[in-house]
Amino acid sequence: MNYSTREEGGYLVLDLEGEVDLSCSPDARKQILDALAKGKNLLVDLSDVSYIDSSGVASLVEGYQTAKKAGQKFGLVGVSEAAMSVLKLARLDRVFPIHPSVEERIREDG
Amino acid sequence: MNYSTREEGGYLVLDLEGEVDLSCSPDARKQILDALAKGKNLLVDLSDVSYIDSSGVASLVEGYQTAKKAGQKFGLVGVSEAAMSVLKLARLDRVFPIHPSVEERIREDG
Amino acid sequence: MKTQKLLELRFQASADRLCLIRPLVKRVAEVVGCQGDLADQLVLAVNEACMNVIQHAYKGDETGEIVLEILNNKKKLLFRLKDFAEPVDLESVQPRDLDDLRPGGLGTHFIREIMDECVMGHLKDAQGNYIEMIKRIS
Amino acid sequence: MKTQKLLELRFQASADRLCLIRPLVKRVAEVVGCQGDLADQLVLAVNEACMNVIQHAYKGDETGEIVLEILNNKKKLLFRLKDFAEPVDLESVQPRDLDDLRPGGLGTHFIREIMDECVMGHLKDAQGNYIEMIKRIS
Ligand SMILES: Nc1ncnc2c1ncn2[C@@H]1O[C@H](COP(=O)(O)OP(=O)(O)O)[C@@H](O)[C@H]1O
Ligand SMILES: Nc1ncnc2c1ncn2[C@@H]1O[C@H](COP(=O)(O)OP(=O)(O)O)[C@@H](O)[C@H]1O
Repeated sequence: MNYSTREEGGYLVLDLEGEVDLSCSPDARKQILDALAKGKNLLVDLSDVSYIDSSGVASLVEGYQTAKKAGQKFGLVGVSEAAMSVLKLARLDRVFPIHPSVEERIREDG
Repeated sequence: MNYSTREEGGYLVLDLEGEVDLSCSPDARKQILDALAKGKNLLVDLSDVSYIDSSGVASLVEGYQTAKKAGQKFGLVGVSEAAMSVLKLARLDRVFPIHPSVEERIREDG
Repeated sequence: MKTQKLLELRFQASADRLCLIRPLVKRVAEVVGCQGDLADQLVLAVNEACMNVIQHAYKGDETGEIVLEILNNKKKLLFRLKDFAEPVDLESVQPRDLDDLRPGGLGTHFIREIMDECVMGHLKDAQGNYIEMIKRIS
Repeated sequence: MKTQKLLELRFQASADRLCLIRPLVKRVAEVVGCQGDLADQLVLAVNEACMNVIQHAYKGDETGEIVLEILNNKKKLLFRLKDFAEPVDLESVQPRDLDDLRPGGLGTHFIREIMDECVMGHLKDAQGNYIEMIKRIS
């Protein structure tokens, strides 16, 4: 897994790339929780995620819940097919706010 | 491995597709030798070959030598990168007549 | 067609082995006729079972050994995972209620959703546990 | 980094197992830093060594078992292939002269071209043979 971050329209966007599995999900979790601890609104871009397992999904759930409690915005954008089919298996595709792109999310925020 | 044949400009063209390894190279060999036994001029199209091992290469060598003895034409066309790098390792890239396509081979035959 | 063992893999209970095993499981799935999404799901299920052994059976002890046997016949594909850790409490292996949103508790759910049969037990001839996961092939 | 065993594979000496093993070898190669063409070459070399065991050590007896161990450290990647066939005449394992064009005789040439070191021998603790192939990682 590789990751990078960028700022866009009031969000910190965390780009995850490659395979998000048990060997690197603690890393992904740290990136997510660190960003939220800094008070950022966070979008996680999953467009280049070729594989994600339950430990990666757990990091996203933790991010979602942490943001909710703190009153920060959180969401997923550009979810790849591979990631989406795992989210669907977990019935999380209707729990997370999911948008095709950062732009769409910002547009919907209004 | 899958294969199919077609006739083009006086040649029988044998299209090999996928992985040509020990589990199917006897099949490839049979197709090649059968075509030559029928007196055909033969081109083997390797554009969709994703992998070829020494047993697959051996079938090509046997075809080349059989054709030569019988005075029939033989050659490779559209050799994929994967196949070409194996032919190079075997120093066969300068032994086999190789052309980018059936059309080019026919043009060069004149 | 009789049941045959396609292959057996042995590796340490370490998360960095998982990425090596996934492409093999995917190819096995494809070769026996599970294409596309189904092949990916089988990869996920086997991966989750390995993760559970790493995290719960061996509790993070990376010196533990995992054995993955893959068998098939015309009708099914069988993944048998063995560990040599202390016998686990089989009753405790339960997915979380999906409506009770919390991080974790998804692995066993994935396995049960994806596989047609799934049995866990204790090894008979050694200390350890096994999980057998069967996918019917149509 | 000490030498570690990445994994061990066991499978029958049958040609239809080869396609299952290639994606695993490719991923191992990539993970230790061999990209693109080099990863493909390592796949070819390991495949050729397995073919030789199937064809020459076990002489087509598909009940024979092959063990592939993959080890690495910071400097090299080691593939060790073991069979339990009759001890082979090590002197006879020779590539053909490449200028003497004939079908066959390329496998050992591929292995020697691709690998940095290659040693064959007889097993000490059982009947059988091994081949160790080492690729230095830069
Ligand atoms: N192989 C195993 N050995 C021991 N306990 C297990 C094993 N697999 C699952 N469990 C138990 O079942 C629970 C649920 O597992 P799972 O659904 O995979 O979620 P998670 O691993 O995230 O907790 C685990 O928390 C653990 O207590
Ligand atoms: N694992 C092996 N066991 C026994 N003999 C072998 C083995 N590998 C290679 N050989 C011998 O070396 C020869 C050359 O092998 P190789 O270059 O792979 O070409 P081929 O397999 O096409 O003959 C073989 O014909 C065989 O006699």
